[in-house]
This record gives sequence, C-alpha cells and structure tokens, in this order.
Amino acid sequence: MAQRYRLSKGGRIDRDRLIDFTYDGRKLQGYQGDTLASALIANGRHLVGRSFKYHRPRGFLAAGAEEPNALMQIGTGARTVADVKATQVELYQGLTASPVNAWPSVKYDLGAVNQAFSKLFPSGFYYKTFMWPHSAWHFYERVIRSAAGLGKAPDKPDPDFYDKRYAHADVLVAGAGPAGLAAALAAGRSGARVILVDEQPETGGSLLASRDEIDGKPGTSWAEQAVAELRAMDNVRILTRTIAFGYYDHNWIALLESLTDHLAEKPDDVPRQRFWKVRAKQVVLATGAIERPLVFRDNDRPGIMLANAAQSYVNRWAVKPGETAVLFANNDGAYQAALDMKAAGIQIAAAVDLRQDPSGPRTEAARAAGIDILAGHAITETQGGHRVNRIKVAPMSEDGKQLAGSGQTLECDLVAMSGGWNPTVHLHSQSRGKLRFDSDIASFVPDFAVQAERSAGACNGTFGLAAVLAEGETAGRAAAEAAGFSPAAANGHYKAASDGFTPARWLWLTPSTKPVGHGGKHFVDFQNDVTAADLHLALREGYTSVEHVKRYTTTGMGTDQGKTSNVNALGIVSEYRELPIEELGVTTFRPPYTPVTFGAWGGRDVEEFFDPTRKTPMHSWHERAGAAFEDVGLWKRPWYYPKAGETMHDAVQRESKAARESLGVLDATTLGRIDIQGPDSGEFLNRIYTNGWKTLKPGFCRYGLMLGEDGMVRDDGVTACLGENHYLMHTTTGGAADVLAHLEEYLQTEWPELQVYLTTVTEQYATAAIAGPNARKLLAELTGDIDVSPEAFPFMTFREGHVAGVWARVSRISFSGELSFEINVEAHNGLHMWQTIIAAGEKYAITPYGTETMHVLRAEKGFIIVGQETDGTVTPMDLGMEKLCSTKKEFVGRRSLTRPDMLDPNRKQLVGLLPDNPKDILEEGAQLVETVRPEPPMAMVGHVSSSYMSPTLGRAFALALIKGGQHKHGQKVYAPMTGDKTIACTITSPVFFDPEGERLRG
Amino acid sequence: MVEVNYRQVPLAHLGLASKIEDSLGDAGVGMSDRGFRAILNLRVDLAKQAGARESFEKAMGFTLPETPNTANGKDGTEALWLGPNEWQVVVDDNAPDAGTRWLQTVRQGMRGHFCAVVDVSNAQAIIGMTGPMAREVLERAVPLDMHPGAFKPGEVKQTVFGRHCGVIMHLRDESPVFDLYVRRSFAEYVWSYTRDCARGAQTDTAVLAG
Amino acid sequence: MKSRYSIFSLARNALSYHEKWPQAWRSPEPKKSYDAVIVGGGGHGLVTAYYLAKEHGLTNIAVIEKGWLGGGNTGRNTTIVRSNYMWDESAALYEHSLKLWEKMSKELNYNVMFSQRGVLNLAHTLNEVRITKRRINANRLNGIDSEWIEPEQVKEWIPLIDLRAKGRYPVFGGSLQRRGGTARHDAVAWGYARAADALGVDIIQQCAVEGFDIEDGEVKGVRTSKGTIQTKKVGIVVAGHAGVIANMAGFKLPINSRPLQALVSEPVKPCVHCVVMSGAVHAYISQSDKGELVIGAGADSYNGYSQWGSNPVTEDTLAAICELYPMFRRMRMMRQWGGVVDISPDASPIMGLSPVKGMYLNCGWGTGGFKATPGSGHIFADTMAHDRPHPIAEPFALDRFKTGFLVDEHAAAGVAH
Amino acid sequence: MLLIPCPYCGARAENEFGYGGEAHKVRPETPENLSDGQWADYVFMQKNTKGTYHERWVHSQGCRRWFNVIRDTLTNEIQAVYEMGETPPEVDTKTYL
Ligand SMILES: Cc1cc2nc3c(=O)[nH]c(=O)nc-3n(C[C@H](O)[C@H](O)[C@H](O)COP(=O)(O)OP(=O)(O)OC[C@H]3O[C@@H](n4cnc5c(N)ncnc54)[C@H](O)[C@@H]3O)c2cc1C
Ligand SMILES: NC(=O)c1ccc[n+]([C@@H]2O[C@H](COP(=O)([O-])OP(=O)(O)OC[C@H]3O[C@@H](n4cnc5c(N)ncnc54)[C@H](O)[C@@H]3O)[C@@H](O)[C@H]2O)c1
Ligand SMILES: Cc1cc2nc3c(=O)[nH]c(=O)nc-3n(C[C@H](O)[C@H](O)[C@H](O)COP(=O)(O)O)c2cc1C
Ligand SMILES: [Zn+2]
Repeated sequence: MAQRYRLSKGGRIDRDRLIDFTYDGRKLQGYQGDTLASALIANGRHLVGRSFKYHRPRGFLAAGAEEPNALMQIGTGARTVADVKATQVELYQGLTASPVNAWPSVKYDLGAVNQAFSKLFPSGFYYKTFMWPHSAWHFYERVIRSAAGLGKAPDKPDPDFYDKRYAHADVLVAGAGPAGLAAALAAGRSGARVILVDEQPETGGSLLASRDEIDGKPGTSWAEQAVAELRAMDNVRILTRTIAFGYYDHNWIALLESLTDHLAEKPDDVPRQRFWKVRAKQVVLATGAIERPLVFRDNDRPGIMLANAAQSYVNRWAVKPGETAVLFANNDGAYQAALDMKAAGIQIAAAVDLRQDPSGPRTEAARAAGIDILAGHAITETQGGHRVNRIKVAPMSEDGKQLAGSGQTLECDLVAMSGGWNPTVHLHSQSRGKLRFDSDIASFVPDFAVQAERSAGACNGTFGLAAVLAEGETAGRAAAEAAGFSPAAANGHYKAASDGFTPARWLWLTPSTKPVGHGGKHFVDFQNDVTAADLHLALREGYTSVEHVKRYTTTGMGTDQGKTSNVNALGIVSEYRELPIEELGVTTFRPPYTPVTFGAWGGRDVEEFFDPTRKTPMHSWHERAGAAFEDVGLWKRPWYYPKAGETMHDAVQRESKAARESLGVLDATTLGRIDIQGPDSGEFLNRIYTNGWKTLKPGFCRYGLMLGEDGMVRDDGVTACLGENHYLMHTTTGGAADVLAHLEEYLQTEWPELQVYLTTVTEQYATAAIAGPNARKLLAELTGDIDVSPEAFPFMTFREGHVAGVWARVSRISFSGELSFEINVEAHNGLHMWQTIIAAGEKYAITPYGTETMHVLRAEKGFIIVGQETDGTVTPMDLGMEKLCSTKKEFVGRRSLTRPDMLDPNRKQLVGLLPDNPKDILEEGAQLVETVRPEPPMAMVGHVSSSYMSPTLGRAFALALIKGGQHKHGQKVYAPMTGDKTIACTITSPVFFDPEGERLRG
Repeated sequence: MVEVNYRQVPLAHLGLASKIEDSLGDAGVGMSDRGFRAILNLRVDLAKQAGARESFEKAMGFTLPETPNTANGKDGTEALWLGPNEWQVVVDDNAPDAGTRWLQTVRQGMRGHFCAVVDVSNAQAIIGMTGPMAREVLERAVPLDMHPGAFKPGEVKQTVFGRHCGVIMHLRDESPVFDLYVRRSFAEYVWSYTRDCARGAQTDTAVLAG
Repeated sequence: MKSRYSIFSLARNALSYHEKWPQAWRSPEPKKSYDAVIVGGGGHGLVTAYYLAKEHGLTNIAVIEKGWLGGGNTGRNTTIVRSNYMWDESAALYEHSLKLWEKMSKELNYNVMFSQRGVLNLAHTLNEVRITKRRINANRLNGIDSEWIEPEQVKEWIPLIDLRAKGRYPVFGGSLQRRGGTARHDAVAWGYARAADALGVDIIQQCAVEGFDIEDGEVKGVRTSKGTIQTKKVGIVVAGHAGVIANMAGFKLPINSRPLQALVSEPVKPCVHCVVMSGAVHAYISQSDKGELVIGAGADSYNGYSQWGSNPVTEDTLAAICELYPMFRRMRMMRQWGGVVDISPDASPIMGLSPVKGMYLNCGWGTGGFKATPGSGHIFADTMAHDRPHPIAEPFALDRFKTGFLVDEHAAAGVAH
Repeated sequence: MLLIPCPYCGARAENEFGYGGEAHKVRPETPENLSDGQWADYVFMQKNTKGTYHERWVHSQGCRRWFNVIRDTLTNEIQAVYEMGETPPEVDTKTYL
C-alpha cells in the first residue's frame, strides 16, 4: 500500500503534492516536503544500506546531516551523485535513488558473506596479512578495492555549472534554529549587515520537529514570524539550503548553497550550487546539537534509530518509523520523543532507562501517559534480519558495568535511543576555538574562542529552550556591538519551557550477556563498522593516542566524519585506559562540516576561465591565418602557421627558409617591457644586470643578463636608452611579471636611496619583428622619416619616427641572426601595422613565422632561451657569457659566481651538437654520454636543450649543456635513445650560422 | 608624414559596437567599452618633492588625491590614487595623439621634480559597468566589499579580478557607474568573466554604449 | 621477538577473541642516557632508529616524539612513491629508497600496502614536455624505469581525463613510472615502530625536545619535556620543525616551513587506477584502497606552521581537478588538512652533519619526502653511525649552500610530490 | 584567506599580496668581502620562526608597495604592519615548540 506509514495528519509536508520517485528500481510515492528518508519510511523501507566492511543490513540512524548509514546514489548518468545521505535529500518528482555498497541488492547482498568471516576482520587486520606471497599485494588489493568504496563516481562530464562569490558581513549567523533566529533578530535590528544561513530548506531548526511553544504559540509559528521580520530588513540576507562548512583564518567562512538539487526540472540558467566566501566581522554559531547513540550489542539493526530522529519523522514529516517502539535512553529529554510517538499512535512497548532512578519532567509526563519504564535496565541483545523485531533487556548492576539478573524479551520494530547530546562544535573547533569537557552533559562544549566568534544555544551546551533563545539574543547583540553597532535594548525575553534533557546518566558502553568482543557487535562508528571491541583491540596493541585509535580503527573517518561516533569512541577509550576523557584530547575537527562538491570549489574557474588567456592586438589576424598557438605564460603566441596539408615540420622549414632568404615577420608583442626613469637609472641597471650600463647613450640598445643572488641566470633581454636617465627594459615573455617584482623589491627594500621609478609598459606597444635580407627594403617603404641606411641606423640602435603612418620606435636588434628590425607601435595600432607590413611585404613573399621558427633561427645563432638553455642551475659562465659579467662593479648575484662549485671546470656548459647523421634530430631532453654501454646505468655528461632541423644548414643541429663542454669542441658524445637507437654527435661551438654576425650587422 | 589612424580598442575583435543596446532593459548589468582615453602613469613622492603638488595643480587644474583609494579631477580629467607615490591620470580625450599630448603637458608641468610620467593609454582597456546588479556581479570577481557602504562614489580600488588579473576599479557615482581599468591583453577575459558572473548571479548583461 | 603477523595468527587470535595480541610497541619512560637519540617520530626518524639498531649494532636508542608517532607529515601526505628524479644524485637516493619499499612489508612483517600502480606525470606545455623528456632520459640511463607516453596512452591509463576538449591546457603526454605508486602512510610509521621496538629502540611519545646541552660545539644531551637525556649522537628528523630545532641548537637552515594541503573525497568504487600528477595545472590525484580520491594541493605562498593552510590554495586545486576531470565536479570533498613542509632552496633534502658535533640533520624533504622514508632512514643511520655522510648523502650536505653545488630538482619536483 | 592590513590601502584579502620572506635581512654592502659561508647566510639561511615573525609582503595587486608585517606563523594572527625602513613596533613575542 502506498505510504502505509504516513500519519493521517500533521507534518510539514504538502499532501496536495504527491511525488513519484524511484528507489532501488521500485516506483514509490511521497509528498512535497519529504526527505528521501522520510518518504522511504512512509513506504516502510528501513533496510537502506549495507555496512562498509561486514555488509550488515543497515537502516536510518538519524534524520539529518549526521546520518551514517543511509547513503544513496542519487540520479543517473552525468548527473549522478555518490554517497548522499538520504536524510539530506529533498524529495522531488522523478528522483531516482539506490543504496550504495550492496550487490545485487540491499536485501540479498553477496558481500554479506563477509559477516561469516567477521572474526578475521578486527581493526587493522589488513596490516597483518595479505603479505604472502611476497609482492602479491597487487592482487589482493584489486579485490579489496572493488569491495571497498561506496557509491560510484560519475563517468561523464558534469552538465551543471557552479557559481562562486565573495561576500562580506558584519555578523554571520550559522544555524537558524531558535538560537540562530534570536541572534539574527538582535543583530539585524541593530542595523548590522547580517547573513543568516541554515542547511535546511526552511528555517526553524529543531522547532520544525518539536511541539515546543514560544511566547505562547507553536515554535514553528514563532520561527515564521521571526523570519518574516528578518526578511523585511534590507540589511539581512537569509540563505537556506546553505551549509556553513568551513571556518578559516581571519573570520573567513565558506558556505555551500544548493540551488537546483531539490528541483525536478533543473533550469539551465540557474547554477547547481553557489559557493560563498564570506568575510565576517563577527560570527554567531548556532548550529545545534547532535544526539548520541547508545553503544549496546548489535545496536545497528534497521529500526534502531536516534530518539530525536524518530521524533522528527513523526512530527516534521508525519511518518511512522515503526508500529511498536522501545525507548532506550539515559536522559529525561528523550522521553519527549516517546510522548510524541505515542501521540502519533505508535505503541511504546517500554522505556528502557539506564538511569537507576529515572526522573525529570518528561519522564514524569511519560509515566503519567502510561509508558512502562524499566529503570536501571539495558538492552542486552537485538534480533531481526532486515529489521529489528525483538530485543532482550535486563537490569544492570548499580555501577552499570554488568548485568544483574535475568531479563525479558520485548517485541518491537523500532528502538529509539538517546545517549545524550553532543553540541555541534565543529565550526567553533575549525576556527581553532578551544573545547572543554562538560561533565553535566558528558560532552564537549566551546571553552574560549580564538577568532571573532561566539556560540549560542545547543551548540554551546545549552538545551532548555528559554535559555537557548536568551543565549541567541545575547550573542546576536554582542556580535553586533563588537562589529560597531549599537543594538537597542533587549526586546524582552522569550517565554518558553526551560527544561533541558537532564537529568541523565552516563554509560559509554552498555553491558550485555557476554564480554565485549565475545559475541555480537557493539557498534560505535556505524559507517566504518567500528565496534567497541575494535577500539579495545587498538588500545591493547598500543595504539593508545586517540589519533592512533582513529587511524587504526578508522573510527570517525567516514563520510559522516564521526558526527555520531566520536564522543562515544572517546568515552570508551577513556574508560578502557582509565584516563579521564578530558585528558585524552579530541581528534581534529576539519572542514568540511558535510561533504562539499568539487565543482562548487572550482566555481567558474574552469575551462576558458581556468587561467586568463592573454592575446596580442594581432591575435585575430593570426587566428584567421590558421596559426597553431603555443602557451607562453598566460599568453597565446603563434607557434607556426601551417598551410593546407603542411605538418608542423613542413611549416617551420618553410618559415625559417623565408626569413633567411627573403623576409619573415614575427609577433613579438608579448615581451615584457619596463619603463625606467630617474637620475639613478643607470646605476640601478648596473646593479641589476651583470654588464655595465653607464656608457650606454640615448638611441642605443644593449643586451643584458640578470641573475638571482644565487648567481643563476634569471632573465635576459635588450634594454634601450630612450633619453638621459630614461630606459626601456625588455624581459622574456614568461618572466615579465617576476622581473618587475624583483626590480621593485630591490628598489623599495634594498636601495630606497636610488631615485628610480619603474612602470610596466608591456602592453603599451605592439611589436612586429621583420627579419631577412629584404627587411631593410620593406622598412624603407613603410617609413618616410626614418633613415634606414646601415650608416644612419646601425645595429643595436633604435630610431623613432613613423611606420605605416603611425608613430613607431624601431629597434635594430636581432634574435634571428638576420638583418632585422623590431617595429614597436602603440598597441591600438598593432593590427594596422601588422596588416600593412603583410600587404607591403607581399612582393618579398613575406612569411609570418611563429615561436617554433623563431627558436630554430635563434638556435642557429646560438642564442639562448632562458628556461630552455637555463633551468635555474646555469651561470653566465656556463653559457660562455663571462664577458657580460663586469669585473668592475657589484651586481646582483655576483658574489655567488666565485663560490667553489661555480669555478669547477667540469660544470655543464653550453655547446653546439651536430649529429653524425644530418637527418637525426635529437630529442630535446636527450641525455648525452661519452661512453655507450650495452645496458644502463651509463654516466651522463649532459643533455640536449634545443634541437631542430635547419633548412639553412641543411641538417639537424642542437644546443646542449655538457660537462666541461667549452673545452670539448670536436669530441664525440652519444645520445642513447629508447629502442637501441644511439645518436652519435660531435660537440661544436654553439654558433652555427654567420658566426661573424655579418648578416645581422649588415 | 601624414598620420593615419586605424586604431582599435582592445575589445575590438568582439564586435561590441554592433551589439549595443539602447538601455539596460531587464538586464541587471550594463557593460560598455569606454573606448580611447589618454592614460598616464605618474610617479612622484609629494612629501619629498617640494612644490610638486602645486606644479601638478597648475598644469592640470586640480590637485592630486592624496587620500588612499580616491580620485580627484575636473572637466573630464582625473587622477586616480594608486599608491602613496603613484597615480593614474585619465583624460577623456580620444584623439589619436592624446596620450602623447597629455604626456607632454604633465611632464612639462612637473619639470624640475624627480618624478616619472609614462603614457599607458594603449596598455589598458576601460570597461564600464552599471546596473542594479553591478555590485552583486562584481562580488563574484573581486574580493573587495562591494556594499554601497564600503565602496563609495569617488573611490578607486585596485584588486585582483578572477584569477591572476589586476584591475583598477573607479566608482563614479552611486547609481552605480564603475570604470574598470584592466591590462589590454586581459580585456577579453574580464569581459567574458563578468558575463559569466552575471549568469551565476542569475541576471543578464546588456552591452551599452561607451 | 614479536609474534609474527599472518593470516594464521589472525585465525589463531580470532579464537581468543583477539585478546592476546601483543603490543605493537612499548611506551617506555625515557632513560637517563642513550647512545643515540632521534628527534622526531615520523617515518624518517623511525627508519633511522630501526637501521641504527639493525645494521649498526646500536641498541640503546631512543626516538623522541613530541606528539604521537606518525602524526607529522608522515600521517598527512598523499603517499606518492616514485624514484624518477632528474639529477643523478637524487635518482640514486630515491631509487635506493624505492628498492627498500619493494621489500618493506616483508621485512617489517607489516603490510604497508605498497601498491605499485604506476605514477603518471602529465605535461601540459611544450616546456613541460622538454623537461619531462629530459628527466625520462636521465632516468632510463640511470637504470630507473621511466617512459614517455603519448596522449592516447594517457587516456588509456586514465580514461576520465579531459585531454583537451574545452580545457585551457591540453595534455601533450606524460611520463610514466610503472614501479611508482602509493602506500598506506600510517602503516609505514607503525610498521617501523614495531620493528624498531622489537630491536630494543625506546619510542617515547608525548615528549617534546626543548633544547640541547652543547659544550664546545659538541652535543652532550637533549632537554625534553620529560627531563634531560644524555647522549652524544642526536639525529634531527623533524621535517617542518627543522628550523625550530636548529634555533635551539644555535644555527640557521636554508629552510622555509610552509603548510601544504591535501584532501580526500567521499569513497567511491575504483575509478582512478594509477597516480596522476600534473604540474602546470597543479593537481595530483590517486584513489585510496578505501575508495576516496586522495588529492594533493599546493603549499601556501608564505611561511607558516599551521596544519591547515590557506583557503585559496584549496580552491585552486579543486579548480584544477575539475578542469582535468570534468566528471569529478560532482564528487564531494570529505576532509581537508595540511602538514608543515620543510622547503629547501633547491627542492632537495639536507642530510648529513650539522655545525654541532654529534648532531646530524635530515630535513628539507619538503613536499616529497614520504617516498624517501626507507632510503633516507637507511642512509642517515649509516651517516650517524660513522660520523660521516653516507656516499649517497654526500651531495646533500648543508655545505652545498656555501659551495654552490645545488641539486636543483624544481623541474622534477615542480610536480611537487 | 588572510586579511592583511596594507599600510597604504587598508585591509585587503591575501590574494592581492605577494610574500617576500624574512624582513630586516639587509643586503651586504660589499659582498666580495664576505666568506662563502657568510654569503650563504645572507642568500639562503632563514630564521623561519614558529611564532612571531618579521616578514616582508608586497601589495602586488594593489599599491605595489613593499612593507613589513609581524605575524604569528602558527596562528596567522597579524600583530603589526609597518613601512619599509621603519623600526619594528613592540609586540608580544610568541614562540612555540
Ligand atoms: C599534504 C602533504 C602531501 C604530501 N605528499 C607527499 C607525497 O605524495 N609523496 C611524498 O613522497 N611526500 C609527500 N609529502 C611529504 C612527506 O609527507 C614528508 O616529506 C615526509 O613524510 C617527512 O617525514 P618525516 O619523518 O621527516 O617527518 P614527519 O612525519 O613530519 O615527522 C617529524 C616528527 O617530528 C616531530 N617533532 C617536531 N618537533 C619536535 C620536537 N621539538 N621534539 C620532538 N619531536 C618533534 C613531529 O611531531 C613529527 O612527528 C607530503 C606532505 C604533505 C604535508
Ligand atoms: N530537550 C532536549 O533533550 C534537547 C536536547 C537538545 C536540543 N534541544 C532543543 O534544541 C534546540 C536548540 O536550538 P538551537 O537553535 O541551538 O539549535 P537547532 O538544532 O534548533 O538549530 C540548529 C540549526 O542549525 C543548522 N545547522 C547546523 N549546522 C549547520 C551548518 N554548519 N551550516 C548551516 N546550518 C547548520 C541546522 O540545520 C539547524 O537548523 C532547542 O529547542 C532545545 O530545546 C532539546
Ligand atoms: C592518504 C590519506 C587518506 C585519508 N583518508 C581519510 C579518510 O578516508 N577519512 C578521513 O576522515 N580522513 C582521511 N584522511 C585524513 C585524516 O583524517 C587526517 O585529516 C590527516 O591525517 C591529518 O590529520 P589531522 O586532521 O588529525 O590533523 C586521510 C589522510 C591521508 C594522508
Ligand atoms: Zn596597498
């Protein structure tokens, strides 16, 4: 029958909106307002999972975020999500869900054979076995891996998108139960900017599931009113379905807002989730408390759940988690659950109470309602295959350590247990706030805060509703005040019941007929199948620190992160070790409070936005010309321009031939540019570069080499003297930002006395380098006011004038070894210049070339690329550039060059390589040996840093760094490659082309 | 020699001109390409360079703002505070040689003081942003508090935009109207990132005229 | 001798309700004096003690641990083990270690779950391709398994990866070390602790070293929170805290301590079968035997001793994961943490003698020392026993910062772990 | 994400800043007069304090000024900021094991 366990009235569900969903292949129905959990209970489904290790049948333990058992695979295909707690899933039309970790089904789960061997699987068993035969772990591992894991990861790209944003608040309130609402009201009324978040779809917290009254009306009505008032305030933002999951340094709180998971139709213009990064001046934590299970024998059967969960199912969702219930409790508050269940028509077989002398207002009310209370009793055993159907109870000795007398059997299909409450101190702890063990509630409560936060309500160990509200109000006012606002006088205090859940009695482990570990299992961590016996074993074996206990047994390491198990585990450890619990310490609370989607963390910073793509003003032209692009830093640079049918090799051969024989053009816009001005500019350059700068005259350029203080080459480039005390420095494309930072650092921190200003002008200019025998002719055609004759415009100078009708600064420098001019125009004119050059160059068959050809050309000349010939371990001497290192002045890194290892003649030095077979192109990164051996190891003497086929040389050639290479010109080295191929080469000078530099100077 | 002018704004390749709408319509954010302006970077230590304050005022007709995170200006000419000895001078002059001319003006005016004036007119794109959702949208891209009480008209703030991209934000009025200055090669990133932020904020963008 | 672990001992113990298992190690009170004291009960410290006892005949040894053993970086790393480093010096060191990994479970009679599932390093830019090939070639000629694999093969190894599609950085290929893999980090600490204890080593937890007795430049004793211990040999193996200890002993180190983060997803069925690392995109991923995706994040850009790390680092890491594995956008982070790593200027460790006689240094492993655990301890024990660097340790002396002989592994370790 | 008070722009998020390591390490005037060891001290050695640490930061995505910060490297508490060249203000010195 449909929804057989639905109560006929009550609950916060919309009975007019029937919802179809599929669970484990079956079609079921629920109502709008249900969670997947409540809907399953309405349909009598209690067996909803199998345990991790033993595959024991498991049902719902809880009704909220702490649920360890009911883990579901939600949705299918690309939208599937693994390991979702059924208690956190809002029901929607068409929802499909199936339990994880059971095959073929939860009812008939083959993995259940593990139960037969469970004696062989105490905690840590895997450390003790699977070692035979030697190295067979790989085999065992495969079996273990496929048995482990819970749900399945999607295997298709996520079709949804995620929003991510920053936010700022005066007061952030986490949790919108009575405490949080009271806090938000107090802070909001003061005018402070408030963000109030709650994980639930509606605000109200525990009021939604209770029959408590505030100010004489139902708690839910009070909550509705409070929210209405808050909504009317401009300065308050209320976020539901939003978890505050991480509390980081400097009051930085991360929230996850869920926007579409609860919708049947996923709108494609709404992000699935929103990731909030909130900087709050003050934080009020009002995150409530989580009920604690009791640890008794076979306490994990479906139908055994937290009392508060049973109560919530009845009150909030109007479902009956059972027909006949037993309350198993150690405190007064839990009796409210029994009363509420009874009121909903659930028969209460008995209340089994660990207290010798149960008392308290709710206990009395239960008594008055005719509930049979078995004082000083414990559940000693439970029975039932897929659902609990019978329990055994017995009286205990006074100290609660053992049984005293024979027991009785009770028939029931529901055990509602309550072992007390654990304040949800997660966020307080994440913020590094300290905890204190409060023996009144046998749990941890916030001691003092380290950041600007305060806890209020149940998360602070305060349980009476009146006190909770008062504490919330006070916290809200205090937070607003601390954030600089003046809250009005208190709004009077809220009237509500003042009793909490005490009196109570604390027993960490309920005795049964057999010693722990000798029969049945006392579960502590339900998800990770950790029992009390496992904890004892760990302690016995010497894993005594709580951190070791956690790691050896895996208690608290599941997807619920021990929300129901951690304090019980500590209690049991404390008892076994005979150490007070406060001396044990707690394991670390870590983000996230509940699991958070990776996609939300990534937000929009994926795909095209993963990194910015920087483009030159000529980019659109390159695209149209069919360029392949290379990533250099964040820039896209044309790599080569293949024509139809051309491979990269073909294109590069064509491009480099063109540049050597007629005319090529390169987009050199991406070079870094720094404007340097001030009376001490020359001195500054002198200190930064290895070579001397004081003699450089306006109109001239000079190549410079920059080192780190460790003496290693860091960047290089040409600097032009624009005028007196005015320079323009060029850096490598990838190094621009770092170099500027490096220079500013020296100026501001080491040499503040130097009168120098730096301004980055990288993007002020667009640059085209024209190279080739026809470069001068072309330039002459494009300019009217620059005399391009060799005499008037010599190598390493620049001229200003007009090119293509626009202002230009033309530098006669050459990275290609050709006659070459770098034409710099204002960036807005870049495309125009480029197109003009291309059009005018047609008669010279002008050929645009990319970075690959640029590399071939420069390598033929033996010019280095920082980052290719250098790798952070290369000095100027290694590159044969000692002449560039002035001996007359101090410069950054100079001192390092005289350390003993820098003077070692056997350092790796830059050389050229010619493969014996001119067709053999060495692999860049090939390692070189002097003696080839049949087998490795072989002593390596260097490596190939650059290697190309040169159409100009008509052969392959390479640059390499070789130990002592500068003195080994003419000697042989070998590159032993994979597959027995060895390439023999001859060491040469690194300059292959035009060693006298006639072309570039010509 | 005759100057020809084929200038292109950094966002030219997006063809925004053809997409301009008359009004915001239902869009929460209006975005525009502010086109050409003269932009200069000025470095001078006013505390150490006696009379530099006055020199600047004489040349430009207004004083350099010395309060951090503010702007000051007059008649389409303004200076944005970038740091204790750094300003960005922006002139609403779109003549092709505006950068050079204003560079001369400021340089002349500041002669005799140790300072640096550099023309960066071509180095930046200026993106305008307006609309009721502008602040909400920008809060997705920058870590600044964009609340009207925290970012006020006349203020200038530099920060990081999205990933790895610097931005200068100038709030011109409370409606709000923002000028965003970004390095020209990042312009397209900022433009499309903003549009994606609007999508995340569940609002639309409209392309408006300069 | 300890009782041996095996399936038989498990069965036997099952009969006695697992109540007869002996302690894996003792928890002794510190003695007045020891022949050698190891400061730091992480993997490296425990291995050192183990080999001092096993191979160098020292039996009167203590390991002093301020917290719980294995609770430092040993207990918080992403467990990637490989030996394909670039320079000969490092290759020798890490390969020495990898060989010990291959025998570890057997030698310790403790299953450390060393899983040689293969380590893949992706190359996303032309420069990364070049550097990767350089490293592969060096490895090959050093006799270390390492191979280049093309994008299609990458896809075979890790079908879920997005090679280029809409990606900002395409995958150009990668290097593969088949012998590389992962291990169960805690088991390494516990296995060595148990083995060292069996050889008589005193493992003293919850005991912090607070200072040293140094006379005439020679160490005489160690001051701890449990009293002063006399000794003439002290091994400093405290990872991120090396600088703190150096300050106590009166010298400085070229080390910056930084939080490095990692995180795990909720457990899922097997879907990532090898270790995949990606430098340019900065994401490292593997799947634990229990099913979580184990993801390595970056280090903070500033010094710190917090075991949590900066939030933007996590964002960047997960953006990278989402970029490379678009299906994992729907996976969820279950837990995130940090460890304090000891970063040296050349991304290589510092091992050997210190400025104080009798005091030996083993630090600077930074983001990648887990893989070196057995080798480092083995070599360091030899160094301590003979008061001179083991030949493999020689290039890694503190002195290299004076002479300039740096072993710069940034290119290899740019892929941090 | 730390909130770092730039002495010029005000408190800003950490991702606007760059880190410069230990403060008050003065570059030697005449490095050539130093021994290799002394030079290595300057280039490589760090105090790397656990606790109160004087360090340099730059507001790279803001005013681009370098300045000094006193930060507790364990808790990340920022104890003071001051300009380059200023003498450090007195703060409670914290050190940890
Ligand atoms: C997130 C993360 C991911 C990593 N991933 C990898 C990886 O994938 N592969 C890899 O190879 N490496 C990785 N590493 C690095 C690796 O974890 C470390 O290099 C290695 O574990 C260091 O081992 P250790 O024994 O030297 O240090 P630790 O395990 O940190 O041990 C040092 C011990 O010294 C103790 N100590 C400190 N001060 C004192 C004192 N005063 N007195 C007494 N005891 C003291 C500490 O409590 C600690 O237990 C990672 C590190 C981190 C943090
Ligand atoms: N009588 C008893 O036995 C007993 C015991 C415990 C609690 N209580 C009652 O519980 C109530 C406590 O009120 P309260 O306001 O302190 O707590 P609450 O449980 O009413 O509200 C806490 C709210 O915080 C939300 N929340 C928790 N963690 C969150 C996070 N990280 N992010 C976002 N939201 C989060 C929860 O969804 C919940 O809505 C009182 O009514 C009290 O009487 C009674
Ligand atoms: C390889 C590896 C796998 C881990 N898997 C889990 C896990 O499945 N569940 C879990 O809660 N924590 C897991 N952790 C994290 C630990 O719980 C813990 O956060 C980490 O060891 C750091 O310790 P701390 O958080 O106590 O400071 C794992 C840690 C490592 C190193
Ligand atoms: Zn600033």
